[in-house]
Amino acid sequence: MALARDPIGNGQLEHPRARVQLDNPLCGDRVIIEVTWDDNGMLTELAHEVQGCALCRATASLIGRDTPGKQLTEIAIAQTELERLLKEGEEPTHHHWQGLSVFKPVHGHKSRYECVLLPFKALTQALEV
Amino acid sequence: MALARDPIGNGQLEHPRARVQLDNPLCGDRVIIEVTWDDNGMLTELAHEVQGCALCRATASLIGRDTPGKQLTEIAIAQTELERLLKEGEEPTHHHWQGLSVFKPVHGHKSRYECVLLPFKALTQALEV
Amino acid sequence: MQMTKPDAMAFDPAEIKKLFPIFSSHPQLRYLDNAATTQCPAAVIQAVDLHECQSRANISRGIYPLAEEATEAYHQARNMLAQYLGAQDASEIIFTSGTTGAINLLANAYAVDLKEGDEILLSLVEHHSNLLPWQILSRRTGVKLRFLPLTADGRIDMRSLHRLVTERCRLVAVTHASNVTGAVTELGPLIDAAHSVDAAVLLDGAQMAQHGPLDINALGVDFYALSGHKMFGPTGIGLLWGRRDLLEKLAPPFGGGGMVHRVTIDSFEPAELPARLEPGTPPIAQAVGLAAAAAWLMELDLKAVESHLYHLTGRLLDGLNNFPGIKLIGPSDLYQRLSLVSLDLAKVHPHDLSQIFADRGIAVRGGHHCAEPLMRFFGLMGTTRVSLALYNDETDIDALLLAIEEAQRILI
Amino acid sequence: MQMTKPDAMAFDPAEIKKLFPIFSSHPQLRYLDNAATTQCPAAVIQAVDLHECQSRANISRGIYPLAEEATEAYHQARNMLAQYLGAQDASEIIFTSGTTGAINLLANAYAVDLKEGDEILLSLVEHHSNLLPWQILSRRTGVKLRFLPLTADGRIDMRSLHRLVTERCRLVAVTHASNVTGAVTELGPLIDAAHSVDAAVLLDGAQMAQHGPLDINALGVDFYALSGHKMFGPTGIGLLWGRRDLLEKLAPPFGGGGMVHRVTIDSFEPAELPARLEPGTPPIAQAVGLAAAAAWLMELDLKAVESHLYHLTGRLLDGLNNFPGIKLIGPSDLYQRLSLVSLDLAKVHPHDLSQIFADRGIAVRGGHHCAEPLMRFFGLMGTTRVSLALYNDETDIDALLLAIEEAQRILI
Ligand SMILES: Cc1ncc(COP(=O)(O)O)c(C=O)c1O
Ligand SMILES: Cc1ncc(COP(=O)(O)O)c(C=O)c1O
Repeated sequence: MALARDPIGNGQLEHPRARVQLDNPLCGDRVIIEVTWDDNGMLTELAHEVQGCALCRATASLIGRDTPGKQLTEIAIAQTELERLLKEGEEPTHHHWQGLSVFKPVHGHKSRYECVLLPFKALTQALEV
Repeated sequence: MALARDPIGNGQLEHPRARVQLDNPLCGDRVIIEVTWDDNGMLTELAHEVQGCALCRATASLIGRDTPGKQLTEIAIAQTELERLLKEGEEPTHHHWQGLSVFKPVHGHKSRYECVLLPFKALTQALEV
Repeated sequence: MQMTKPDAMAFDPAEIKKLFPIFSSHPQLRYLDNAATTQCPAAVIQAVDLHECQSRANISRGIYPLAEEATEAYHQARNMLAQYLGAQDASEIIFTSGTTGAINLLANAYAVDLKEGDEILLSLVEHHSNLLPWQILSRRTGVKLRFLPLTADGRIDMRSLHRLVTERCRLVAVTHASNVTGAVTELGPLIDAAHSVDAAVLLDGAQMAQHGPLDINALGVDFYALSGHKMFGPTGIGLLWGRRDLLEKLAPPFGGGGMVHRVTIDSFEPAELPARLEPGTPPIAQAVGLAAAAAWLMELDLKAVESHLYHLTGRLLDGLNNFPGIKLIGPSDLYQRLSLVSLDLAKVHPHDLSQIFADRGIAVRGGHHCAEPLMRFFGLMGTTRVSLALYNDETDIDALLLAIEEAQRILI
Repeated sequence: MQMTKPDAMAFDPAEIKKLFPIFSSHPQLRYLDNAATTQCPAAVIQAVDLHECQSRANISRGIYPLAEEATEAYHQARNMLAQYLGAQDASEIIFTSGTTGAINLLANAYAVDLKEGDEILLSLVEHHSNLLPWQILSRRTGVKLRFLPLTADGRIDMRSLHRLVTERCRLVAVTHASNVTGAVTELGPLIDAAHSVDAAVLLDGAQMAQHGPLDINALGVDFYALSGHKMFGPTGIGLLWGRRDLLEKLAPPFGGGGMVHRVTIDSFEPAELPARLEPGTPPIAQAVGLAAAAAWLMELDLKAVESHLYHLTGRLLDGLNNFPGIKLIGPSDLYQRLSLVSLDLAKVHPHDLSQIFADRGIAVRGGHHCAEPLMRFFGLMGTTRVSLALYNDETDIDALLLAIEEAQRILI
């Protein structure tokens, strides 16, 4: 809830290297991710705008907090970890992504998975990883 | 069965005053009725060609036997009597049409009503009564 | 077989509820999503069962007793629905897969007749099912779509009617009652305007159908669409009703078995109504189920049901009006709306609110309700919709109001 | 949950028959009209019941547990049908109202792409449901229909294949097995010829579907259509399977709720497969029932069922060959045909023969079987069709043969 209430990384970038807008067709929620990375494959800056529910805002916020400074390859891992957490209820194992476990209570609520995943999908789509 | 086996009135007229072809969409059966009447409203000549089941052939045969010489108004009555016989099982009351009661066993077999009625429908359509 | 009707005072939702197996399986369920799907009484489930166990066969072409029984059952189902709609002529009832299927059938049939420049008039309140088929038609034929605007409280605004119903208008297709605002459409002026230019009127009756039998001729419309699953019947079935003279003019847009007089490899000669518009094996058992639902509804004391629903809706509206930050969507007059209420709770996403409800056993729906143009009109992402049916009671309303209180504590 | 499979010798139609409630209601019934509709096992009827009693809700948009359950049930039904067809990707399964619905869906989707002069290749054996939708398409777009001829015994004649599959051919749409001749279509050359000019291949699987799971990729076709009610499932449901890349190219021909990403009053952006081709509330409970039918079929020892049906079909053919004046329609080789036999009894109208059967509790079908061009090919008004399913036994065949003897006595 705290993540959702005080969004981290909300806003826009001046010169994003990539920008992706993604919609959740089921509820009409919308996420815009703007992101920049350097030539060593490190995510340097990220901003998001979310029209969505608390879960969606919380993921965006977590992304805003935890992804800058990470390698793009690690971010791809995060999405896999998150999907496994939601679908199988398995805690994240990668040390960078322990924070994802805040979403554990969503496991079993199938209709909400997409809410949590949407910002991550937008991000990995932007990064093309 | 006898009516169906030895069709009465099968064939074509040389100068029909009206000709109607009618199909039963359910089974593809086809009836052609050719008919002539005089200015006093009496049916003078009738011929039929039937591609159809025994019931259909039987009605055509009965028509071939019983309608020549009758007034057109009486023929309209016959169709009503026949429909009532099939649907309600009520014996024909009009003295000209006692012969229709051969179709009594069809009462209750809804899918066959159309087989019996088809030649009559073609006839009344030809006579426009 | 007419049951003795209980009088209005004696109407007891608890007794009604017992007729619905879902509430035996889920005794704690507070089902307030009846605009999406109503639940199914045992009488309907059993009618389908019985048909499948005792009378199952394909229809129309078999002459053995079982096929005659099945044909007769399908035929009687059509008669029952004709009675429910108040249609004199049962062959005006075309069974479809649902409201969406019915509207697509009509749109595709119309596509043959309409020309570029012809117009179809819709409204901004329409469900996607009464919008997208016309968009597709428009793309195909060049027909122009026009839209009736809405009043601030979400009713169709009739003031621009005479500007929008032009000489080129061929069809006015609007909802009988909205699945978001609950507003019941004012038909008189609409029908008069349409008929004055020889345009036909289609009503989307998806939401209205569950409220009891209609008098379709008194309504004065030309086409009517509804879904079984929204009137206590099975999924997979619905119908299009149309005035015979209009239906007869439609070229069958879909083809298949059972709808023809004669077929060659080049062309076919369609059969009479209703067969010509029902290609293929129809949803036979579902038609039997829908007829059972219609029969079940007609046995009820619908006056009592209506006052029960007004009472609950009033209690709900009163309760909601007590909350700060809640915006109600739709007409404020209780008697201009169905027993469904959409609300927007400031700063709370409809999904988060719905989740709080769900955690408390309350089933409501949050989102755009397949009416995105309407959401845009209200400047909302979505709403939370509470929709009632005859088995709901005061405790459902009170539990919902309590949950909103909790939601405001948790979420804001 | 895999049942222990009885071995081929132990296959017992009497035991199977007990699973079908219709035979408890009608113990004397000899049901030999399985090509029109198969009967429904209790497992299927109960699966639909259970869904309606325990999990009924609209799908995809609700977030309360009941809606999640219903969504999951629908989703699992799709998975089960994917498994039945051998499709790796369940979103290639588009639920429709039946085979007819599936073919009309495809024809209307194709209508957007095809141009005058393009060609569609059918055959003379097709059911009206795989003919009329293409005639309507042809009228709409100017696409030309061509027809594969038949061999004297009613199989599709492949000798003119290379003449008929031209560069302009966009689709070859033929039946997987005929509902009149029982002939199973030889696919190899057909698919090779079609693919050599980049034409897609649609199989009408209405008759084949009841004979057990398929390996759709091994078949090598591009689209497949089937009906629930002909594979022991409910009415009101069927499906169109298509290869993902082809389905993705189809513009949704029908519109409605649940199939879009975004909607404005002017246009919509369709959602992903399968939703984009399933507008409106789908036949949810019927999909659950169809999945139960597929699961039930997959539990059977289908090798044993097959030899049982070959045995009965052989007995039937042998018996019929003993009668003077009976002409059998279809391939003489038992292994090129399904367990259905059409016959023409000289001087006897199929309806009269069917009536004699009906009077003796035997259900068969007489008529043109919605295949008028085929009837014209054979120069017949209609045939009498005997179609078997796994619950039939030798006594059914023998009773039928006896009835023919009586018919010849009575009718000729
Ligand atoms: C070969 C064939 N194709 C198509 C159909 C149409 O199936 P349905 O009526 O279930 O849509 C049938 C059965 O009627 C059939 O036998
Ligand atoms: C007003 C309205 N129209 C049309 C529909 C579509 O009905 P169905 O999905 O049953 O085809 C619905 C419900 O979803 C509705 O509420």
